[in-house]
Amino acid sequence: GGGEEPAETNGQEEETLSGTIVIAGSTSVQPLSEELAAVFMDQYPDVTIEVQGGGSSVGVKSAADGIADIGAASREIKDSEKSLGLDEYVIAKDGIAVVVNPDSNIEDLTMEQIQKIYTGEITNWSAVGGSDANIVVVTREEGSGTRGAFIEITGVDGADGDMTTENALVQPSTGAVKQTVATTPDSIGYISLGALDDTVKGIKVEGVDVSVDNILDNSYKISRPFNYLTNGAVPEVVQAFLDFIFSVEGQEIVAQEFISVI
Amino acid sequence: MTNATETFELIVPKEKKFSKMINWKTYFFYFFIYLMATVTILVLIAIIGYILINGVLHIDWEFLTSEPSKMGKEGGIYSIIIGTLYLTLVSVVIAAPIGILAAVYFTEYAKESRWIKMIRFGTEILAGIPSIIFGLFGFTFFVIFLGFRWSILSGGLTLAMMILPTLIRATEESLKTVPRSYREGSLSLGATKWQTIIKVVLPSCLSGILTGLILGIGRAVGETAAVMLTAGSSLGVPHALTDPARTMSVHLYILASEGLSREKTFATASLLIILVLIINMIANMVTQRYIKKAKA
Amino acid sequence: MKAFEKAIEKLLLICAITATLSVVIITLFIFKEGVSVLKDYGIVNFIFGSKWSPTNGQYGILPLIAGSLSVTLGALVIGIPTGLACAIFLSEVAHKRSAKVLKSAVELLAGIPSVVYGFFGLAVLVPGIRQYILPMVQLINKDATTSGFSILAGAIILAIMILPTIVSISENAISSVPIEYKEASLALGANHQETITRVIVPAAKSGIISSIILGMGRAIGETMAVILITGNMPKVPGSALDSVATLTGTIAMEMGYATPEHQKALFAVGIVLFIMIVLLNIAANFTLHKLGGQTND
Amino acid sequence: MDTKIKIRNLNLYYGNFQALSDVEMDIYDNKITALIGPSGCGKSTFLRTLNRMNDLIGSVKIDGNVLLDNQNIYEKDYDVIRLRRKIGMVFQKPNPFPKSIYENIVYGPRIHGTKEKQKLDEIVETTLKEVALWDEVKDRLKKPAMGLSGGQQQRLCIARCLAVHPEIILMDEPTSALDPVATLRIESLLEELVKKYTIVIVTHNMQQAGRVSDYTSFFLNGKVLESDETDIIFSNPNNKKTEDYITGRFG
Amino acid sequence: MDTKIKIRNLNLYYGNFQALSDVEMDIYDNKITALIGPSGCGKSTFLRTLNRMNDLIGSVKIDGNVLLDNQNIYEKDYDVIRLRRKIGMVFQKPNPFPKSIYENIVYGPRIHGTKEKQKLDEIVETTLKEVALWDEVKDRLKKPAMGLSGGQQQRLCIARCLAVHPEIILMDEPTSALDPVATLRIESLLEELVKKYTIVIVTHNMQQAGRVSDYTSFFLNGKVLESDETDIIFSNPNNKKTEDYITGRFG
Ligand SMILES: Nc1ncnc2c1ncn2[C@@H]1O[C@H](COP(=O)(O)OP(=O)(O)OP(=O)(O)O)[C@@H](O)[C@H]1O
Ligand SMILES: Nc1ncnc2c1ncn2[C@@H]1O[C@H](COP(=O)(O)OP(=O)(O)OP(=O)(O)O)[C@@H](O)[C@H]1O
Ligand SMILES: [Mg+2]
Ligand SMILES: [Mg+2]
Repeated sequence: GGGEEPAETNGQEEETLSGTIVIAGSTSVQPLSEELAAVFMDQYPDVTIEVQGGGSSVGVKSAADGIADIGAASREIKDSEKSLGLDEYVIAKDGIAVVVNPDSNIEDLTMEQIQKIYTGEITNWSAVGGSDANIVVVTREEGSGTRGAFIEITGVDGADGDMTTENALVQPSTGAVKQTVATTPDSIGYISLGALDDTVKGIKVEGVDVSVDNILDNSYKISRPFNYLTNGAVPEVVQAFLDFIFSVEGQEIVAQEFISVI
Repeated sequence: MTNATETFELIVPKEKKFSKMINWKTYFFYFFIYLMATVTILVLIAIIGYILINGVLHIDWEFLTSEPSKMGKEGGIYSIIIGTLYLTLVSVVIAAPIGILAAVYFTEYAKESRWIKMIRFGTEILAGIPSIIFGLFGFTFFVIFLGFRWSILSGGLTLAMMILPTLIRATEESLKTVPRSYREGSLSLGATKWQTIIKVVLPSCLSGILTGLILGIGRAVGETAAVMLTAGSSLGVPHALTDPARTMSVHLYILASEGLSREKTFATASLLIILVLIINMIANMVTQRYIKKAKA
Repeated sequence: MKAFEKAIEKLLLICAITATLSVVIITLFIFKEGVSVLKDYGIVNFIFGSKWSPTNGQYGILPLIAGSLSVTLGALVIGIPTGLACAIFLSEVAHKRSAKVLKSAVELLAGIPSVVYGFFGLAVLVPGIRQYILPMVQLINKDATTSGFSILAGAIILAIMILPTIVSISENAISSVPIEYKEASLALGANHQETITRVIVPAAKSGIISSIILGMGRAIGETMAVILITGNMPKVPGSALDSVATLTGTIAMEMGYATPEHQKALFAVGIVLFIMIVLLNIAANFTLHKLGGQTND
Repeated sequence: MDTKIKIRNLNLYYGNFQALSDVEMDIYDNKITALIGPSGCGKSTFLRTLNRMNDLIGSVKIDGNVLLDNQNIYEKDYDVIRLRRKIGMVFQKPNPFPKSIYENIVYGPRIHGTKEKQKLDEIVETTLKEVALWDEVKDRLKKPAMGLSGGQQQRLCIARCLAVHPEIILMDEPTSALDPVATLRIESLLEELVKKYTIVIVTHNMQQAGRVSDYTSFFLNGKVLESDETDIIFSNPNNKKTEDYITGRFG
Repeated sequence: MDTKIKIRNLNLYYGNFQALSDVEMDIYDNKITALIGPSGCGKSTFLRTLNRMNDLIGSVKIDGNVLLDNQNIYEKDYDVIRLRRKIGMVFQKPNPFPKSIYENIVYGPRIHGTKEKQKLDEIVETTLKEVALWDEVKDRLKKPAMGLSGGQQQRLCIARCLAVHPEIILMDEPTSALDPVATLRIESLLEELVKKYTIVIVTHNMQQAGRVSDYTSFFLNGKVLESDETDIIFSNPNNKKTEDYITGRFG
């Protein structure tokens, strides 16, 4: 990390900064939290940051219950959770790439096509210009932040709620979706932009490539927030960590794999 | 049945036919048995072979001694090995005395009353509860209700509950193999019941108990769902009972399901299998010695 | 002295009660979390509702029950004959030395963490079903399709996982059939195979059945392996090649991301699972008691 | 008087331990031969060589000849299954199968191919009558055999053995687990059976040997020390050790 | 001649089954009392009431009096541990602990508080000499007791029992698992021991009872049919059944 210079300045100003921060929650946010924590702990050797997984709702619950200082969630906070009175910080954004099996000849889909595929209206690739083969739809589990964002933006989340077809395979993580799509012919799925690699084929949505720039300029539509949640007044050390995240340096770390919020 | 030679002649031709008929059944029977035994062995070789072939080469000193970074995508699994050891140790230290003493109670003291039947039934139920339920329970009870947070303590207590039935059962079985004559011999010399248990019964079934312990360790090492919900999945090296830890099984699950790094996944899986192999070998050795001793 | 002995006995009793106490506390806590959903949603709706869609507030776990049962049943169909054959092989057919090797090999299967099985199933079995099994099935039923994530995949992996339970307990039961029975049968001129199928196995049936019941418990309760290979599709399946979601898999998968209401529903699923296991145990005890009463005495 | 079985020069080893040395004996048709001797002298081992039950034990090595109707049963292609049909065996502890009384008796005939219900019923009735058990159990043929008393179980085991039409019956201390009354019943049954079958019986009870047997062989340390008509052995043994044993000086 | 134990009106039930009915007996100081009778008649059960070993079995119910030195051992606060020190027991199958020869013998004394090495060594030597085992094992005291032969193991068990200084020794068929030579050694050992101890012995072997015992009691179906000096019982029994049993008519 390039924390050499700030480390010295900060070190002079706040030599006394010490304590333990527990972050818990979404596993999607976990790698980023760990990265941020590593750099922060380099700067303040007396600070320990424990990063826990568990899932978004564990993040919400543990922040509310005070088990964790910071709860991490990779989805919007639900109305039912808003009542808990937690403070929300969007620390990063994550693009969601629509991916198909590498052998597929599909290059581009419209939002409407994606919606119809995921609601089960379109079940054959020939309807969207592909070969005559049944579509294998792969989605994330109920409650997943990625799924929540995806269905909302693509309109799968209709008037009657989540309309995802019953015939979708459900996989419990980004990696599992990626692996499934990579090895299953005629499949389609969606994964975090950070996880996109050449084992699967990322396609254009409405003619726009999925990339950080296209998300920043809002031409690529499918993305979701990474939230940090705190409960009431926070200890000095937690505040310092939050400040660090929203500093230029912190957001540089964010930008390595995700999308900066400033 | 009048004369031997007569019957002799009568039976021979008949029997030839039967034995032909019976032979077909018999051949099929043995064919099926051998086939299934072979299939089982092949499956075992396939699973272990597949994982070891893909993973063993990625295990090196570096991998074993460096700490993981980026969720385990890079670096080694040092802190995870430590976490696994810690958690297993804690769960065994909690469960072993309780399990062994409970088994002693069941075999040596309990009379067949309705109460004892209920307590026994409880133990059986505990053995059948799926690990995910232990996870749910550990999470709500130890982590949240008792405020132990994600920690080796929460995980260890949860795992201890999980391996308790295994320990009780194994100890009970080995206690039952202690001949009654040892107990009678001791009691007839004026020893009390407890003296008899401590000085004669337990020492002569020590290796049976040890086998049970090792089985319990195996179960603790292999558990994923319950550990993830109670000990957490933090990557740091744990220093205290109140620190969270990630075990190898949890790490493997995260690596496999997040698809972080194929190499590290296979390497971790291989290491886990090797560990289990070693545990099994120790258990076998102990049992062998036990059998030898029992025979002597 | 007497007081000391009494105190020791009390201490041991406390240890013995711990296990039961654990069950009580577990029950209490799982119920405390989950029972409100059962009450609000209605037990009948919950258990017989055919749509599991928690984000839409639909908590019907019929598809999950169907999923768990079908995978378990499949595992038993594959695992029982295989396990029993192995047990007979070990105790009656194999030479002592090879039996020892095979036995520790099977026990090794028990020691392998379930995640490893899931991982293996994901990497080998799922594609295998798609590539080799599907074409075979299509010879009979042209319309058959599968992604490979299926009941079949789950059943095979679970069958392998319950094999050690079935083999080792059945083997014990078979080996402990008194040698007198075997001798009596052979002395009557029965051959080895007849002796096994007509005398030894029937005499060991209570042990064999308890091994099956334990295996069944393990199959229903298995979580991590199943998540990775059954496709987790909460839909009542039509064939062995369909994907299903299981009770345990759904809990493990959705727990992390669930909203509070959803989380309670998952605890309620846990209650159902718990009750299923307890019923299974009671049924097991009952059957064994009945069988035991017949064979002994 | 015909010799049914001729044993010549028989040696048997359990691994390195020689359990039988140079045993020679004749077993006569339609007679009761008793084998006596102290515990561990090899009586059971010897008995089990006659129907090759020792084949079951891996470490056993046997040499010598056992001629049944002048054919060596240890010949290479000898049909062991047929041998065991011809030579029935009754064990020390009654060992009925955990099945019904009826099933216990028809087990052998079924194995050997008898299927017709009527025939099986007939076999059950005849054999149970032969062992004088019919009246006691005829109303509970379908009940578990384990529910019978020890003496009844032993008679059932004898009936089970008769059901496959053996020519010879081997009995290894068949009354040692029974009470006096049951013992006497079995003894009088033996007297009936010997009219049709050849019987070899191992016993610890000198008086029993004296009462029921026609011939007696005395075993010691794997050797046959003396073998003769029972009256002679008991009244006028050749060997001092036989006398000591019979008079209870040891054993 | 003193009476060491007086048994009066003793009844014992295993659950609903009455195993002993109205047993009355006197056991005399420094004499050997033999208990004989057919299998299952209650000899072992009776023997085990004398040191309250039956307490271990849950379903047992006992009434009646067993007076040891005129004190009822079934009294409420009677100290069972002391009772069992006073009344040693030797079992049918030799049952040394899976420990060394030395450890086997010092087990009792240690339990009862003797700690000094020197004293323990002394006990080992005296008791082993008493059972005539010292010369055979003095060089291998630290070796496992399981390595001894059956007869040696049985003598070790007797030594182990002597090491806690009992007054009475109960023996339940102590030679039935032994070969003739070992049996004779134990029998001659009994003759030595009876000079210092009171001995009660169960045996199946009539001749053994005749040879070693001073008094004999004949059990049948849980009752004492006859009890008298051994010579009288053997030469001139009162009861027809006793005679039948002794002459081997049954059992
Ligand atoms: N399977 C075996 N392996 C090794 N040795 C054996 C085996 N069976 C018996 N022996 C030994 O062979 C000898 C003869 O045993 P056997 O059972 O024939 O004696 P027995 O005369 O029938 O005695 P008992 O009257 O106690 O039944 C004994 O020394 C015994 O220990
Ligand atoms: N624990 C028990 N529970 C129930 N019944 C028992 C128990 N122990 C013995 N019996 C019964 O009590 C009766 C007397 O048994 P006991 O062992 O005293 O006979 P024994 O004379 O010693 O016979 P043996 O000569 O065979 O040793 C028998 O009918 C036996 O079945
Ligand atoms: Mg024998
Ligand atoms: Mg007895």
